[in-house]
Amino acid sequence: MSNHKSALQYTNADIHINVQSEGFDLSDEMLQLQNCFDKQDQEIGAISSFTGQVRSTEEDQSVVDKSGKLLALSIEHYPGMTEKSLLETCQLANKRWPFKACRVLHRVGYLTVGQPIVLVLVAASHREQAMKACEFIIDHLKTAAPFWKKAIFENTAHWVEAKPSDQLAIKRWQE
Amino acid sequence: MSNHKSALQYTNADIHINVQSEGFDLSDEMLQLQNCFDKQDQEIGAISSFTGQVRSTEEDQSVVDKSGKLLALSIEHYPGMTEKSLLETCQLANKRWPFKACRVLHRVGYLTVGQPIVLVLVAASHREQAMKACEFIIDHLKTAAPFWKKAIFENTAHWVEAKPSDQLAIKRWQE
Amino acid sequence: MIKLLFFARIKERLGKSEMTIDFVENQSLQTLTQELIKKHGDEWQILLEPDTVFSCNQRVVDRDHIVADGDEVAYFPPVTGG
Amino acid sequence: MIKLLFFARIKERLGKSEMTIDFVENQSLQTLTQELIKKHGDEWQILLEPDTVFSCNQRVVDRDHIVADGDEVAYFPPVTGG
Repeated sequence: MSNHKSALQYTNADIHINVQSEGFDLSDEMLQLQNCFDKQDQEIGAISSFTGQVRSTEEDQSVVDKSGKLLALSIEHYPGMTEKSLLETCQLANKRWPFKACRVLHRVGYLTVGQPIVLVLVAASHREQAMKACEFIIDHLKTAAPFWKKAIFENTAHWVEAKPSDQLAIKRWQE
Repeated sequence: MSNHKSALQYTNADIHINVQSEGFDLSDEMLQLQNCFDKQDQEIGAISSFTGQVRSTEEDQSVVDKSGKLLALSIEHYPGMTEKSLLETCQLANKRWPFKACRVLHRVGYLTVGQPIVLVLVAASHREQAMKACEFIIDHLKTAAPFWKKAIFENTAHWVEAKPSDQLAIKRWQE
Repeated sequence: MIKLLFFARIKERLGKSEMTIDFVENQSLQTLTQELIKKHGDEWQILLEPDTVFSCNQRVVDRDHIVADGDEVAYFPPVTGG
Repeated sequence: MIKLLFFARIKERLGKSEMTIDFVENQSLQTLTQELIKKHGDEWQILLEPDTVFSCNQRVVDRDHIVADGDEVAYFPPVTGG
Protein backbone atom coordinates (compact mmCIF):
# COMPACT_ATOMS: atom_id res chain seq x y z
CA MET A 1 0.00 0.00 0.00
CA SER A 2 1.47 3.39 0.82
CA ASN A 3 5.26 2.99 0.80
CA HIS A 4 5.85 6.64 0.17
CA LYS A 5 6.38 8.16 3.57
CA SER A 6 9.19 10.28 2.18
CA ALA A 7 6.63 12.16 0.10
CA LEU A 8 5.07 13.80 3.14
CA GLN A 9 6.85 17.05 2.58
CA TYR A 10 5.64 20.60 2.69
CA THR A 11 3.90 21.65 -0.47
CA ASN A 12 2.27 24.97 -1.26
CA ALA A 13 -0.44 23.38 -3.37
CA ASP A 14 -3.99 23.58 -2.09
CA ILE A 15 -5.19 20.02 -1.47
CA HIS A 16 -8.77 19.31 -0.49
CA ILE A 17 -9.88 15.79 0.45
CA ASN A 18 -13.40 14.71 1.28
CA VAL A 19 -15.01 11.35 2.04
CA GLN A 20 -18.76 11.80 1.84
CA SER A 21 -22.02 9.99 1.24
CA GLU A 22 -23.59 12.85 -0.74
CA GLY A 23 -23.11 13.34 -4.48
CA PHE A 24 -21.17 16.22 -5.98
CA ASP A 25 -21.53 18.69 -8.81
CA LEU A 26 -18.58 18.95 -11.16
CA SER A 27 -19.04 22.65 -11.94
CA ASP A 28 -19.32 23.53 -8.24
CA GLU A 29 -16.14 21.62 -7.54
CA MET A 30 -14.37 23.36 -10.44
CA LEU A 31 -15.43 26.72 -9.01
CA GLN A 32 -14.20 25.81 -5.55
CA LEU A 33 -10.94 24.61 -7.03
CA GLN A 34 -10.49 27.93 -8.80
CA ASN A 35 -11.53 29.94 -5.75
CA CYS A 36 -8.35 28.81 -4.02
CA PHE A 37 -6.53 31.45 -6.01
CA ASP A 38 -6.15 35.14 -6.09
CA LYS A 39 -8.22 36.26 -9.04
CA GLN A 40 -5.53 38.76 -10.00
CA ASP A 41 -2.92 36.09 -10.42
CA GLN A 42 -4.51 33.34 -12.42
CA GLU A 43 -1.69 31.06 -13.32
CA ILE A 44 -3.94 28.09 -13.98
CA GLY A 45 -3.89 27.06 -17.60
CA ALA A 46 -5.07 23.48 -17.30
CA ILE A 47 -7.62 21.57 -15.27
CA SER A 48 -8.00 17.81 -15.45
CA SER A 49 -10.77 15.78 -13.94
CA PHE A 50 -11.53 12.12 -13.50
CA THR A 51 -14.92 10.83 -12.45
CA GLY A 52 -15.49 7.18 -11.65
CA GLN A 53 -19.05 5.93 -11.52
CA VAL A 54 -21.00 2.72 -10.93
CA ARG A 55 -21.27 0.69 -14.14
CA SER A 56 -24.23 -1.59 -14.74
CA THR A 57 -22.39 -4.16 -16.73
CA GLU A 58 -20.33 -7.09 -15.68
CA GLU A 59 -17.96 -8.22 -18.38
CA ASP A 60 -18.23 -11.76 -17.09
CA GLN A 61 -21.58 -13.11 -18.37
CA SER A 62 -21.37 -16.11 -16.00
CA VAL A 63 -21.58 -13.65 -13.10
CA VAL A 64 -24.68 -12.06 -14.64
CA ASP A 65 -26.31 -15.49 -15.10
CA LYS A 66 -25.73 -16.44 -11.50
CA SER A 67 -26.19 -13.16 -9.67
CA GLY A 68 -28.61 -11.20 -11.82
CA LYS A 69 -28.15 -7.55 -12.64
CA LEU A 70 -25.89 -5.31 -10.59
CA LEU A 71 -28.07 -2.88 -8.65
CA ALA A 72 -25.59 -0.91 -6.59
CA LEU A 73 -22.28 -0.77 -4.81
CA SER A 74 -22.05 -0.45 -1.07
CA ILE A 75 -18.79 1.26 -0.18
CA GLU A 76 -17.14 1.04 3.23
CA HIS A 77 -14.01 2.84 4.41
CA TYR A 78 -11.61 3.23 7.33
CA PRO A 79 -12.36 6.73 8.65
CA GLY A 80 -9.22 8.69 9.44
CA MET A 81 -6.83 6.42 7.59
CA THR A 82 -8.68 7.07 4.32
CA GLU A 83 -8.23 10.83 4.47
CA LYS A 84 -4.59 10.41 5.51
CA SER A 85 -3.95 8.04 2.61
CA LEU A 86 -5.67 10.30 0.06
CA LEU A 87 -3.68 13.30 1.27
CA GLU A 88 -0.43 11.35 0.95
CA THR A 89 -1.38 10.30 -2.56
CA CYS A 90 -2.01 13.93 -3.56
CA GLN A 91 1.25 15.09 -1.99
CA LEU A 92 3.14 12.39 -3.80
CA ALA A 93 1.54 13.44 -7.09
CA ASN A 94 2.36 17.08 -6.40
CA LYS A 95 6.00 16.21 -5.85
CA ARG A 96 6.26 14.67 -9.31
CA TRP A 97 3.93 17.01 -11.21
CA PRO A 98 3.71 20.28 -9.31
CA PHE A 99 0.15 21.54 -9.43
CA LYS A 100 -1.66 24.52 -7.92
CA ALA A 101 -4.70 22.83 -6.42
CA CYS A 102 -6.41 19.50 -6.26
CA ARG A 103 -9.69 18.14 -4.92
CA VAL A 104 -10.40 14.48 -4.26
CA LEU A 105 -13.93 13.48 -3.31
CA HIS A 106 -14.80 9.85 -2.64
CA ARG A 107 -18.25 8.68 -1.76
CA VAL A 108 -19.18 5.93 0.67
CA GLY A 109 -22.44 4.13 1.36
CA TYR A 110 -25.03 2.78 -1.07
CA LEU A 111 -24.51 3.97 -4.66
CA THR A 112 -26.81 2.82 -7.44
CA VAL A 113 -25.82 2.24 -11.07
CA GLY A 114 -24.82 5.45 -12.87
CA GLN A 115 -23.97 7.32 -9.68
CA PRO A 116 -20.54 8.91 -9.32
CA ILE A 117 -18.12 7.29 -6.85
CA VAL A 118 -15.00 9.38 -7.03
CA LEU A 119 -13.86 12.72 -8.39
CA VAL A 120 -10.26 13.84 -8.87
CA LEU A 121 -9.73 17.42 -10.00
CA VAL A 122 -6.29 18.92 -10.59
CA ALA A 123 -5.44 22.48 -11.61
CA ALA A 124 -1.95 23.34 -12.84
CA SER A 125 -0.14 25.86 -15.00
CA HIS A 126 0.32 23.41 -17.84
CA ARG A 127 -1.58 20.44 -19.17
CA GLU A 128 1.07 17.80 -18.59
CA GLN A 129 1.15 18.37 -14.82
CA ALA A 130 -2.64 18.48 -14.54
CA MET A 131 -3.24 15.33 -16.58
CA LYS A 132 -0.40 13.25 -15.15
CA ALA A 133 -1.17 14.19 -11.55
CA CYS A 134 -4.85 13.35 -12.06
CA GLU A 135 -4.01 10.00 -13.60
CA PHE A 136 -1.48 9.20 -10.89
CA ILE A 137 -3.90 10.10 -8.10
CA ILE A 138 -6.66 7.82 -9.35
CA ASP A 139 -4.23 4.95 -10.01
CA HIS A 140 -2.60 5.34 -6.61
CA LEU A 141 -5.86 5.77 -4.72
CA LYS A 142 -7.12 2.47 -6.12
CA THR A 143 -4.33 0.51 -4.46
CA ALA A 144 -3.73 2.63 -1.35
CA ALA A 145 -6.88 4.21 0.05
CA PRO A 146 -8.78 1.94 2.47
CA PHE A 147 -12.14 1.67 0.70
CA TRP A 148 -13.98 -1.60 0.03
CA LYS A 149 -16.79 -2.13 -2.43
CA LYS A 150 -19.55 -4.66 -2.05
CA ALA A 151 -21.47 -5.40 -5.24
CA ILE A 152 -25.21 -5.73 -4.68
CA PHE A 153 -26.86 -7.92 -7.33
CA GLU A 154 -30.50 -8.90 -7.75
CA ASN A 155 -29.91 -12.35 -6.26
CA THR A 156 -26.79 -11.94 -4.18
CA ALA A 157 -24.08 -9.62 -2.92
CA HIS A 158 -20.34 -10.08 -2.73
CA TRP A 159 -17.22 -8.11 -1.89
CA VAL A 160 -15.43 -6.87 -4.99
CA GLU A 161 -11.99 -8.46 -5.43
CA ALA A 162 -8.92 -6.27 -5.89
CA LYS A 163 -7.92 -6.21 -9.57
CA PRO A 164 -4.42 -7.27 -10.67
CA SER A 165 -4.71 -4.58 -13.39
CA ASP A 166 -4.83 -1.92 -10.66
CA GLN A 167 -1.59 -3.28 -9.22
CA LEU A 168 -0.06 -3.12 -12.70
CA ALA A 169 -1.32 0.43 -13.20
CA ILE A 170 0.45 1.65 -10.09
CA LYS A 171 3.67 -0.24 -10.92
CA ARG A 172 3.82 1.71 -14.17
CA TRP A 173 4.48 4.91 -12.18
CA GLN A 174 7.48 3.40 -10.42
CA GLU A 175 9.50 3.06 -13.62
CA MET B 1 -0.49 18.05 -39.31
CA SER B 2 -3.15 15.37 -39.76
CA ASN B 3 -1.46 12.40 -41.37
CA HIS B 4 -4.06 10.00 -40.13
CA LYS B 5 -6.52 9.67 -42.96
CA SER B 6 -6.63 5.93 -42.36
CA ALA B 7 -8.29 6.62 -39.03
CA LEU B 8 -11.46 7.88 -40.67
CA GLN B 9 -13.28 4.64 -40.09
CA TYR B 10 -16.73 3.93 -38.85
CA THR B 11 -16.98 4.07 -35.11
CA ASN B 12 -20.01 3.61 -32.94
CA ALA B 13 -18.85 6.14 -30.37
CA ASP B 14 -20.86 9.31 -30.03
CA ILE B 15 -18.60 12.21 -30.96
CA HIS B 16 -19.74 15.80 -30.55
CA ILE B 17 -17.61 18.70 -31.80
CA ASN B 18 -18.35 22.37 -31.39
CA VAL B 19 -16.47 25.55 -32.22
CA GLN B 20 -18.17 28.42 -30.43
CA SER B 21 -17.64 31.88 -29.04
CA GLU B 22 -19.81 31.31 -25.95
CA GLY B 23 -18.51 29.75 -22.76
CA PHE B 24 -19.59 26.35 -21.48
CA ASP B 25 -20.64 24.76 -18.24
CA LEU B 26 -18.81 21.59 -17.30
CA SER B 27 -21.74 19.96 -15.50
CA ASP B 28 -24.07 20.65 -18.42
CA GLU B 29 -21.58 19.11 -20.81
CA MET B 30 -21.19 16.07 -18.54
CA LEU B 31 -24.97 15.64 -18.54
CA GLN B 32 -25.16 15.91 -22.30
CA LEU B 33 -22.34 13.42 -22.62
CA GLN B 34 -24.22 10.97 -20.44
CA ASN B 35 -27.54 11.59 -22.19
CA CYS B 36 -26.10 9.93 -25.29
CA PHE B 37 -26.81 6.61 -23.65
CA ASP B 38 -29.73 4.47 -22.84
CA LYS B 39 -30.22 4.94 -19.11
CA GLN B 40 -30.91 1.21 -18.72
CA ASP B 41 -27.54 0.24 -20.09
CA GLN B 42 -25.03 2.42 -18.38
CA GLU B 43 -21.71 0.97 -19.28
CA ILE B 44 -19.81 4.14 -18.50
CA GLY B 45 -17.47 3.73 -15.57
CA ALA B 46 -15.04 6.55 -16.23
CA ILE B 47 -15.22 10.13 -17.45
CA SER B 48 -12.15 12.25 -18.06
CA SER B 49 -12.09 15.93 -18.76
CA PHE B 50 -9.52 18.47 -19.74
CA THR B 51 -10.12 22.21 -19.61
CA GLY B 52 -7.61 24.67 -20.99
CA GLN B 53 -7.97 28.31 -19.99
CA VAL B 54 -6.26 31.64 -20.53
CA ARG B 55 -3.36 32.09 -18.10
CA SER B 56 -2.31 35.54 -16.95
CA THR B 57 1.33 34.79 -16.56
CA GLU B 58 4.13 34.81 -19.02
CA GLU B 59 7.07 32.71 -17.92
CA ASP B 60 9.38 35.05 -19.77
CA GLN B 61 9.78 38.20 -17.64
CA SER B 62 11.39 40.11 -20.53
CA VAL B 63 8.10 39.76 -22.42
CA VAL B 64 6.20 41.18 -19.44
CA ASP B 65 8.64 44.12 -19.20
CA LYS B 66 8.19 44.97 -22.86
CA SER B 67 4.55 44.16 -23.50
CA GLY B 68 2.85 44.68 -20.14
CA LYS B 69 0.33 42.28 -18.69
CA LEU B 70 -1.51 39.77 -20.86
CA LEU B 71 -5.15 40.88 -21.08
CA ALA B 72 -6.70 38.35 -23.40
CA LEU B 73 -6.30 35.94 -26.27
CA SER B 74 -8.00 36.50 -29.58
CA ILE B 75 -8.58 33.14 -31.26
CA GLU B 76 -9.17 32.70 -34.98
CA HIS B 77 -9.98 29.49 -36.83
CA TYR B 78 -10.59 27.99 -40.27
CA PRO B 79 -14.34 27.23 -40.27
CA GLY B 80 -15.10 23.82 -41.72
CA MET B 81 -11.57 22.50 -41.61
CA THR B 82 -11.48 22.93 -37.85
CA GLU B 83 -14.49 20.73 -37.23
CA LYS B 84 -13.20 18.16 -39.70
CA SER B 85 -9.81 18.10 -38.00
CA LEU B 86 -11.29 17.78 -34.50
CA LEU B 87 -13.55 14.93 -35.63
CA GLU B 88 -10.57 13.10 -37.14
CA THR B 89 -8.63 13.56 -33.93
CA CYS B 90 -11.47 12.04 -31.90
CA GLN B 91 -11.88 9.13 -34.30
CA LEU B 92 -8.18 8.44 -34.15
CA ALA B 93 -8.32 8.47 -30.34
CA ASN B 94 -11.32 6.16 -30.38
CA LYS B 95 -9.47 3.68 -32.55
CA ARG B 96 -6.68 3.36 -29.99
CA TRP B 97 -8.74 3.72 -26.80
CA PRO B 98 -12.31 2.75 -27.57
CA PHE B 99 -14.66 5.07 -25.73
CA LYS B 100 -18.42 5.48 -25.61
CA ALA B 101 -18.74 9.21 -26.11
CA CYS B 102 -16.69 12.33 -26.38
CA ARG B 103 -17.31 16.06 -26.58
CA VAL B 104 -14.80 18.61 -27.76
CA LEU B 105 -15.66 22.29 -27.42
CA HIS B 106 -13.24 24.97 -28.57
CA ARG B 107 -13.91 28.65 -28.23
CA VAL B 108 -12.96 31.38 -30.69
CA GLY B 109 -12.96 35.16 -30.41
CA TYR B 110 -11.80 37.38 -27.58
CA LEU B 111 -11.15 35.50 -24.33
CA THR B 112 -9.92 37.31 -21.24
CA VAL B 113 -7.58 35.89 -18.59
CA GLY B 114 -9.16 33.05 -16.61
CA GLN B 115 -11.70 32.18 -19.29
CA PRO B 116 -11.90 28.61 -20.60
CA ILE B 117 -10.64 27.98 -24.14
CA VAL B 118 -11.14 24.30 -24.73
CA LEU B 119 -12.96 21.37 -23.16
CA VAL B 120 -12.34 17.71 -23.92
CA LEU B 121 -14.68 15.21 -22.25
CA VAL B 122 -14.40 11.46 -22.76
CA ALA B 123 -16.64 8.75 -21.33
CA ALA B 124 -15.57 5.11 -21.45
CA SER B 125 -16.10 1.83 -19.66
CA HIS B 126 -12.74 1.95 -17.94
CA ARG B 127 -10.45 4.66 -16.75
CA GLU B 128 -7.48 3.90 -18.96
CA GLN B 129 -9.46 4.49 -22.17
CA ALA B 130 -11.09 7.66 -20.86
CA MET B 131 -7.85 9.20 -19.59
CA LYS B 132 -5.62 8.22 -22.52
CA ALA B 133 -8.16 9.28 -25.14
CA CYS B 134 -8.62 12.64 -23.42
CA GLU B 135 -4.88 13.22 -23.22
CA PHE B 136 -4.37 12.16 -26.83
CA ILE B 137 -7.17 14.42 -28.09
CA ILE B 138 -5.78 17.54 -26.45
CA ASP B 139 -2.21 16.76 -27.54
CA HIS B 140 -3.31 16.03 -31.11
CA LEU B 141 -5.64 19.02 -31.34
CA LYS B 142 -2.79 21.35 -30.41
CA THR B 143 -0.78 20.40 -33.49
CA ALA B 144 -3.59 19.61 -35.94
CA ALA B 145 -6.67 21.81 -35.52
CA PRO B 146 -6.47 25.10 -37.45
CA PHE B 147 -6.77 27.61 -34.60
CA TRP B 148 -4.48 30.59 -34.09
CA LYS B 149 -4.09 32.61 -30.91
CA LYS B 150 -3.16 36.24 -30.77
CA ALA B 151 -1.96 37.44 -27.37
CA ILE B 152 -3.31 40.87 -26.45
CA PHE B 153 -1.02 42.69 -24.00
CA GLU B 154 -1.40 46.10 -22.40
CA ASN B 155 1.11 47.68 -24.80
CA THR B 156 1.10 45.38 -27.78
CA ALA B 157 -0.34 42.27 -29.41
CA HIS B 158 1.33 39.41 -31.19
CA TRP B 159 0.52 36.05 -32.71
CA VAL B 160 1.41 33.18 -30.39
CA GLU B 161 4.21 30.99 -31.77
CA ALA B 162 3.72 27.24 -32.06
CA LYS B 163 5.53 25.47 -29.20
CA PRO B 164 8.17 22.81 -29.88
CA SER B 165 6.93 21.07 -26.71
CA ASP B 166 3.56 20.51 -28.41
CA GLN B 167 5.33 18.82 -31.30
CA LEU B 168 7.18 16.62 -28.82
CA ALA B 169 3.94 15.80 -27.01
CA ILE B 170 2.34 14.48 -30.16
CA LYS B 171 5.45 12.51 -31.18
CA ARG B 172 5.19 10.63 -27.90
CA TRP B 173 1.95 8.98 -29.15
CA GLN B 174 3.64 7.67 -32.28
CA GLU B 175 5.97 5.36 -30.37
CA MET C 1 -4.73 -1.59 25.71
CA ILE C 2 -4.68 -2.25 21.98
CA LYS C 3 -7.65 -1.28 19.83
CA LEU C 4 -8.42 -3.72 17.01
CA LEU C 5 -10.50 -2.80 13.95
CA PHE C 6 -11.89 -5.12 11.28
CA PHE C 7 -13.19 -4.09 7.85
CA ALA C 8 -15.20 -5.43 4.91
CA ARG C 9 -15.35 -9.22 4.57
CA ILE C 10 -13.15 -9.67 7.67
CA LYS C 11 -15.62 -7.68 9.73
CA GLU C 12 -18.51 -9.72 8.34
CA ARG C 13 -16.77 -13.03 8.99
CA LEU C 14 -15.91 -12.17 12.58
CA GLY C 15 -19.26 -10.48 13.19
CA LYS C 16 -17.61 -7.47 14.80
CA SER C 17 -15.98 -4.25 13.72
CA GLU C 18 -13.83 -3.54 16.77
CA MET C 19 -12.60 -4.78 20.12
CA THR C 20 -9.87 -4.00 22.63
CA ILE C 21 -7.28 -6.38 24.00
CA ASP C 22 -4.64 -6.10 26.69
CA PHE C 23 -1.21 -4.84 25.72
CA VAL C 24 1.63 -7.37 25.91
CA GLU C 25 5.22 -6.13 25.94
CA ASN C 26 7.33 -6.73 22.82
CA GLN C 27 4.68 -8.54 20.81
CA SER C 28 4.62 -8.56 17.00
CA LEU C 29 1.38 -8.30 15.03
CA GLN C 30 1.94 -11.88 13.89
CA THR C 31 2.13 -13.18 17.49
CA LEU C 32 -0.74 -10.97 18.67
CA THR C 33 -2.89 -12.31 15.83
CA GLN C 34 -1.96 -15.94 16.52
CA GLU C 35 -3.05 -15.42 20.14
CA LEU C 36 -6.39 -14.05 18.92
CA ILE C 37 -6.98 -17.09 16.71
CA LYS C 38 -6.02 -19.44 19.57
CA LYS C 39 -8.55 -17.70 21.82
CA HIS C 40 -11.47 -17.16 19.40
CA GLY C 41 -11.28 -20.19 17.12
CA ASP C 42 -10.72 -21.13 13.48
CA GLU C 43 -13.09 -18.53 12.06
CA TRP C 44 -10.42 -16.00 12.99
CA GLN C 45 -7.82 -17.61 10.68
CA ILE C 46 -9.03 -15.04 8.13
CA LEU C 47 -6.80 -12.53 9.94
CA LEU C 48 -3.71 -14.37 8.76
CA GLU C 49 -4.81 -15.05 5.20
CA PRO C 50 -2.01 -14.09 2.80
CA ASP C 51 -3.83 -11.09 1.34
CA THR C 52 -4.96 -9.59 4.65
CA VAL C 53 -3.47 -6.13 5.11
CA PHE C 54 -2.30 -5.03 8.58
CA SER C 55 -2.19 -1.43 9.67
CA CYS C 56 -0.93 0.15 12.88
CA ASN C 57 -2.02 3.69 13.75
CA GLN C 58 -3.47 4.04 10.26
CA ARG C 59 -0.29 3.09 8.41
CA VAL C 60 0.17 -0.19 6.57
CA VAL C 61 2.81 -2.28 8.36
CA ASP C 62 4.45 -5.69 8.05
CA ARG C 63 3.41 -8.58 10.25
CA ASP C 64 6.62 -8.42 12.29
CA HIS C 65 5.74 -4.87 13.41
CA ILE C 66 6.02 -4.58 17.23
CA VAL C 67 2.89 -3.13 18.82
CA ALA C 68 3.03 -0.36 21.42
CA ASP C 69 0.54 0.26 24.22
CA GLY C 70 -2.40 2.34 22.97
CA ASP C 71 -1.90 1.41 19.30
CA GLU C 72 -4.79 1.12 16.87
CA VAL C 73 -4.40 -2.04 14.80
CA ALA C 74 -6.60 -2.79 11.79
CA TYR C 75 -7.09 -5.87 9.60
CA PHE C 76 -8.54 -5.53 6.14
CA PRO C 77 -8.70 -7.14 2.69
CA PRO C 78 -6.96 -5.54 -0.32
CA VAL C 79 -8.58 -2.19 -1.00
CA THR C 80 -11.06 -1.72 -3.87
CA GLY C 81 -11.93 1.98 -3.90
CA GLY C 82 -11.97 4.44 -6.75
CA MET D 1 -11.44 29.10 -60.42
CA ILE D 2 -9.36 28.46 -57.32
CA LYS D 3 -10.41 29.93 -53.99
CA LEU D 4 -7.53 31.10 -51.80
CA LEU D 5 -7.81 31.64 -48.04
CA PHE D 6 -5.31 33.30 -45.70
CA PHE D 7 -5.27 33.05 -41.92
CA ALA D 8 -3.72 34.69 -38.86
CA ARG D 9 -0.47 36.60 -39.41
CA ILE D 10 -0.52 35.74 -43.15
CA LYS D 11 -3.96 37.32 -43.47
CA GLU D 12 -2.74 40.41 -41.59
CA ARG D 13 0.40 40.75 -43.68
CA LEU D 14 -1.49 40.46 -47.00
CA GLY D 15 -4.37 42.58 -45.74
CA LYS D 16 -6.93 40.12 -47.09
CA SER D 17 -8.57 36.90 -45.99
CA GLU D 18 -9.61 35.48 -49.36
CA MET D 19 -9.45 35.88 -53.12
CA THR D 20 -10.09 33.81 -56.24
CA ILE D 21 -7.69 33.15 -59.08
CA ASP D 22 -8.02 31.46 -62.44
CA PHE D 23 -7.42 27.75 -62.66
CA VAL D 24 -4.31 26.65 -64.59
CA GLU D 25 -4.03 23.05 -65.75
CA ASN D 26 -1.47 20.81 -64.00
CA GLN D 27 -0.14 23.45 -61.60
CA SER D 28 1.41 22.59 -58.25
CA LEU D 29 0.77 24.68 -55.13
CA GLN D 30 4.43 25.68 -55.24
CA THR D 31 4.12 27.05 -58.80
CA LEU D 32 0.73 28.64 -58.14
CA THR D 33 2.21 30.41 -55.11
CA GLN D 34 5.32 31.60 -56.99
CA GLU D 35 3.00 33.12 -59.62
CA LEU D 36 1.10 34.94 -56.85
CA ILE D 37 4.32 36.39 -55.43
CA LYS D 38 5.48 37.45 -58.91
CA LYS D 39 2.18 39.25 -59.45
CA HIS D 40 1.61 40.83 -56.00
CA GLY D 41 5.13 41.62 -54.82
CA ASP D 42 7.60 40.75 -52.09
CA GLU D 43 5.12 41.11 -49.24
CA TRP D 44 3.62 37.86 -50.51
CA GLN D 45 6.87 35.91 -49.89
CA ILE D 46 5.30 35.04 -46.54
CA LEU D 47 3.30 32.38 -48.40
CA LEU D 48 6.48 30.43 -49.07
CA GLU D 49 8.07 30.80 -45.65
CA PRO D 50 9.30 27.42 -44.44
CA ASP D 51 6.71 27.10 -41.68
CA THR D 52 3.67 28.11 -43.76
CA VAL D 53 1.16 25.27 -43.90
CA PHE D 54 -0.73 24.59 -47.16
CA SER D 55 -4.13 22.98 -47.26
CA CYS D 56 -6.27 21.94 -50.20
CA ASN D 57 -9.98 21.32 -49.66
CA GLN D 58 -9.41 21.51 -45.91
CA ARG D 59 -6.68 18.86 -45.78
CA VAL D 60 -3.02 19.64 -45.15
CA VAL D 61 -1.02 18.91 -48.31
CA ASP D 62 2.57 19.12 -49.55
CA ARG D 63 3.69 21.97 -51.79
CA ASP D 64 3.94 19.67 -54.82
CA HIS D 65 0.20 18.97 -54.59
CA ILE D 66 -1.49 19.51 -57.97
CA VAL D 67 -4.51 21.81 -57.78
CA ALA D 68 -7.83 20.96 -59.44
CA ASP D 69 -10.42 23.40 -60.75
CA GLY D 70 -12.73 24.55 -57.95
CA ASP D 71 -10.29 23.68 -55.16
CA GLU D 72 -10.15 25.65 -51.93
CA VAL D 73 -6.52 26.38 -51.05
CA ALA D 74 -5.49 27.84 -47.70
CA TYR D 75 -2.23 29.26 -46.35
CA PHE D 76 -1.64 29.46 -42.62
CA PRO D 77 1.05 29.55 -39.92
CA PRO D 78 1.60 26.58 -37.57
CA VAL D 79 -1.55 26.12 -35.48
CA THR D 80 -1.69 27.27 -31.85
CA GLY D 81 -5.09 26.16 -30.54
CA GLY D 82 -5.99 24.27 -27.40
